[in-house]
Amino acid sequence: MKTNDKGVLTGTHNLSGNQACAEGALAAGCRFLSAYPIPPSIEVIERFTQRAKEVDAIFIQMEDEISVLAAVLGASWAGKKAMTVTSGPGLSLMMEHIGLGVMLETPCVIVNVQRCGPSEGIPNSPSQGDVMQARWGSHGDYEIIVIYPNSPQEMFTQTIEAFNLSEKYRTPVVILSDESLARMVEKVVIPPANKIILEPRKHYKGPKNKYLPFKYDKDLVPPMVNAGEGYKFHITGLTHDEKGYPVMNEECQELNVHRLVRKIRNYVDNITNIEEKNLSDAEIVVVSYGITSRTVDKALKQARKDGINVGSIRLITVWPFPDKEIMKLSKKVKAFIVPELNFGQILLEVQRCNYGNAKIRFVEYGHEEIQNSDPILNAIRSLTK
Amino acid sequence: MKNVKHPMDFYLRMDRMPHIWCTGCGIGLTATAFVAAMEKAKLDTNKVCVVSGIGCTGRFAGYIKLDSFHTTHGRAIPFATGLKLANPELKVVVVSGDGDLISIGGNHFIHAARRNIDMVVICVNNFIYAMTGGQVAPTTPLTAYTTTSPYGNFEPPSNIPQIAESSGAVYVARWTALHIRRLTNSIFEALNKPGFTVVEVISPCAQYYSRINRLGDGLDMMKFYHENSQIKHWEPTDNLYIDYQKEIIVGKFVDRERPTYSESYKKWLAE
Amino acid sequence: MKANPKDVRTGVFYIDGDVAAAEGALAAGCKFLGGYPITPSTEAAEAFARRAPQVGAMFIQMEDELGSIATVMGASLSGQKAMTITSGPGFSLMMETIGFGAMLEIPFVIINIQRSGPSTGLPTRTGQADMMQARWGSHGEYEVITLSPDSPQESFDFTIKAFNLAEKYRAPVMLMSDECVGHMTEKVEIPEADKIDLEPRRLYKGPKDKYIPFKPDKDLVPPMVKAGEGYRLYLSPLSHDQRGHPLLSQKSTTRRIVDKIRLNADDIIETKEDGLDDAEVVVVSYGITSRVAYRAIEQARKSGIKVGIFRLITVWPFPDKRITELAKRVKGFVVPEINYGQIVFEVERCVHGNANVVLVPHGGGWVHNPDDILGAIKQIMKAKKRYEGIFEYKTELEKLIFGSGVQKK
Amino acid sequence: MKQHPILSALVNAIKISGVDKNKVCVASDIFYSPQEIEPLGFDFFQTPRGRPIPFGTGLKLGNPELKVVALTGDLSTLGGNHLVHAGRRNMELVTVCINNFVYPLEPGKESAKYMFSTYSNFERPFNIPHLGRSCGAVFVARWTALHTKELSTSVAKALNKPGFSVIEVISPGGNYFPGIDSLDEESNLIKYWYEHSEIKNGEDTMNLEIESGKEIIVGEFIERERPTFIDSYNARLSEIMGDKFVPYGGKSY
Repeated sequence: MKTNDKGVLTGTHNLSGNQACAEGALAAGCRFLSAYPIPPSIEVIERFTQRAKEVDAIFIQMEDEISVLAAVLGASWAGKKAMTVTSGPGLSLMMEHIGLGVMLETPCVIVNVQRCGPSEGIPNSPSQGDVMQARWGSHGDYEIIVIYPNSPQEMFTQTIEAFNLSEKYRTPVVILSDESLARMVEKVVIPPANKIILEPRKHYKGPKNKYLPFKYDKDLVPPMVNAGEGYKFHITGLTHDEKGYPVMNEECQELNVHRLVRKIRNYVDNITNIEEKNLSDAEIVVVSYGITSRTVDKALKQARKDGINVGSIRLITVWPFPDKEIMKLSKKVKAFIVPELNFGQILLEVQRCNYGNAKIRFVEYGHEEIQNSDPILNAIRSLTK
Repeated sequence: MKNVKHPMDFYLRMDRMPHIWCTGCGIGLTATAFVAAMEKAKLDTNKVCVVSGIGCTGRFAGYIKLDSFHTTHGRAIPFATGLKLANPELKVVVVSGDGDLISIGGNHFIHAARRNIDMVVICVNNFIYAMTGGQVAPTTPLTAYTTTSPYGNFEPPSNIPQIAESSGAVYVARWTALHIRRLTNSIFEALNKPGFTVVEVISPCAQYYSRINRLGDGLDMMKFYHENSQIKHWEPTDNLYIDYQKEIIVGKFVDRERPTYSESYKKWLAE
Repeated sequence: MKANPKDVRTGVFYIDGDVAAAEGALAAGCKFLGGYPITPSTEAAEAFARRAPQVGAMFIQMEDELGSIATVMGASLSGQKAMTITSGPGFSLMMETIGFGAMLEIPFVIINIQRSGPSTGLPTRTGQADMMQARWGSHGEYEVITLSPDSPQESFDFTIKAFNLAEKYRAPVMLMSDECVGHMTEKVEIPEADKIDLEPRRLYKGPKDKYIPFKPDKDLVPPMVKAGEGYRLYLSPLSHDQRGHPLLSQKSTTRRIVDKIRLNADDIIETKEDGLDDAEVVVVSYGITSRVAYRAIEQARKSGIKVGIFRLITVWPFPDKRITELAKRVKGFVVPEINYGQIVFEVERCVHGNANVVLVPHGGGWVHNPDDILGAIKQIMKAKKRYEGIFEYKTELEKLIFGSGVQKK
Repeated sequence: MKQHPILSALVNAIKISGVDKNKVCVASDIFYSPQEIEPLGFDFFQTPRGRPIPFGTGLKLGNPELKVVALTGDLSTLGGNHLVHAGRRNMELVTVCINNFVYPLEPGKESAKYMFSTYSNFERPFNIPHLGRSCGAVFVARWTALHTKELSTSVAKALNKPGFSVIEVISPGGNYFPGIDSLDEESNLIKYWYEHSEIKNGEDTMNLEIESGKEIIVGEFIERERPTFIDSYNARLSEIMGDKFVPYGGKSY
């Protein structure tokens, strides 16, 4: 399925990460944005609303982030591709409805432009403190897909990818960004509409009266219909059977959670998207994601100059975590270096998948020194001594 | 007898019967009135969505054979807002309880009213949180006993029509569960009126409210409410507070015109 | 400091876990509960509401969980021991303000009677799927302490412990109970007041004008004052320096908020070990699941397998060191949880590949079948090689529903 | 440095009302710099967005001797529900709702202001005094930020009045946020509203809608008596439990 041209601003532009995100959404066919203004995510809303008229998209500013995500879920069930954009405090308020989105298997995209936390923290400075929250923040057991681009260009492409994944697996997808990526202006190439591949909504084909909202296919993902098409379906946040009716027993709960978890876990290999750089001869591997990875590249160049065999893995999809890749690597490399803009979150995952094989160094960045590649270099050097 | 069809079957999910509501509960009657109103309104049933929150009334959506959504606690209205804005053809009806709409959902209630989003809100008010076992609600009348007000409630109750009116609803009515015909009529009017319309239904909670306060079974309470209700159309909403086991003023209090959200949004886009 | 006899309902009672938790809170001197009804936690709020006026405590039922947690913050700052009681969905709503509490180092307790999720799930059935949420649920960097009781008696004891930890470390403390414990009625012994030790609030003693809100003592925890005593408090949830003034760096306060838990972890962590000295297999469990595990362990011991249990009383902070030690000398770990894998990841992390890790998952709604845990134990015994990653044991229930059709991760 | 009009009004009010400065707690979801606050001599808490009222409720119930002021900007959005229910309970709070027509923390872009204004050009604004009245506030007033004298007297009255009071302050722009240098433009805005306001004490709150191009009505609209939350709590419980009941003092026992 191709996008309709209206949304696609084909050409080369200088866009900030936030603007690129809005463009990506429009190109992906997103026509419903609900949000509550919170820095540093404003520019997405601005860009979207400026373009809203041309593509007759809808923007509504709700009274708080709770209702924001509720409205997005509603819009998605009404057949629109919907998304919201927020920052840490907003994401915390959305947690309950991320759970509902998972339970109702509603495709939608949540963009979280991270800022320093906890609580109000430092509103206008970058952070990577919400990485674990994005995965574990809502109550109950579920799996979710989290994407973390590292440039405006990638923000554009990955936003489209996020919509595709959310439609394919019928799950909310979180795009993590951060203040500096959001405000960074770079060249963004937007291809013509016919070059952009979109995942169509997995729409039910069979006869109307046979439709069961949660009767899943082999890939554990049930097909979907939209409100107002005359299927007269019922869906509930309670544990439900394939009719969508609440069923209060252990078996049904097992079935639900099992499927919600497995429909992602079974396809980790298809979902995982990582960027590997000269791993062939690497003895030291830097595992990074998002904005920090840009600093890593600088450090790697320098280290290679010094004749140290370093490589890097960049997580474009942070969740589900690429366990296998890290495990494989841990067997052949000397050490991992994990630079993060927080006090150690993905570090824990790397430790988990390392199986005690390689050394692990954590490089803790404060938002002030994010440009500075020396901490990584020093870590590399100290490991070669 | 098996293959005899009840006229309401078309609107109900008969495969889910029996429903969970206790005998003598007013929610069933509300459903009856709603279905009757639907028949009268002759709307395209494919285009009508019912959204409910959590609680006894929250189960309403589950028994109505339309596109029906059972959402999280208090968030029925924003969910419905999303449905309505994304697909303006839909007719969205929110049916939920007092705790769900006025307590945790209060913010969404007043804001949807302020925006005048085109939806019908049917609020079944049984003065208590019934699903969780009878806790005090913002609508519990003074001195009434509940499990979390074991010494009698001392918080003045909310006046739902007044909140609705002062935050901008275009249609506000209140009936008790036994005023079936008038209730049906009100829901019918609400369905046909563009904008944010509110219908409050005073319903007995036979399980908790009446048991704790010793008010007899559901039917006694329903009769009591019906007999002690006084129809005063256009009564100023200030006077609509409900005292414990006292007279209840019912009727149609507000019916006014305001541009709906979608209308003003379109107008703004056109500029 | 001892408990106030007025607050303690000494005696032997036959009550459920919720009520026991409420009694525990009152015994700990909790004078404020801001709540909102949610199954299955309501019994606790009801019990508190009944007892509150007798001990001069205040119960207020707010309009939503956002409100109830916010009132707790205020009440705690005005000098009362304060808590709130909720379950999964309410817990999710509280996340933003939990971060706020952590940032301003407000001592408060949240009792979370877990139920099956996600979303509304099974309101009246048990679950253990909020464990990771408790640790990571709010945005930004912070640390929490969680306790996990497996009986009404423990609900009582741990609630008191929770308040003590909250006052000692000025951090959010969560009692991660669950529906089973909450609705399980058992004998609960409430001791005399003078048998109950309470941690007094760290009140600032020095001269008024010298007071610096976030100037830590040696253990990294700053003393605090009550509102309305003329200290001219200025508290802001923005990243701040010791005076509480906004500071565009996380290095000072935010770092300390994390460190004060991480560096004091050894004092905080409490675990229960049983039959580990000769164990070849260790069952790591917490909350209600450990009671089921004991049954499986009995059976395993009968059949001659050397099994021990490692019970997490404080799930967070996680006892990394101890698990790593154990991993060096045992064949493997069995982790039964009423979820599809949360704490098991922590175990896997601390094992460093020295032993096998088997997860016994459970979607929720009810507790494990001991046979599954037993099966998992045997699984480890007969395992020839080291597994790649976590081995997810296929429970009877899973087989029943899915057959062997669905492949594993 | 220039003191924000609302802060100075607050300080004057505390002087006039004669309440003990040390017992005044301000819960605010608006950022004020410590340099602004610390000289003023009361306790200041910045709460999560929209939560000053429940936070203040906690302070008040934790220690009823406190005089709690809930200073809020986002009230008409995030915290609307708390207003309604605090009013219903008649919780003893002074709620000063700063209505700046925008989210001041957002960058001072015109477009942004335009778009994100709570009262964005096609949405009907909340009539906050009317909402306050109908949810049960015992004292309701509205002033612009330049009505310093009137504002102070109103806040003073509210401080001495037991019960829930709502005072709306029209103060466009966002000068109390660091990094926004729109001072002139925005003091002009305030002046504009000041000049286009007419004082009508006791006006029916129904007629207080804010419409662009119309005069804005200010004044004190409601002043009535209702038992406060703590009063009715004590009354009810002593009625039931008799002399066994110790009236709630909130003292740390």
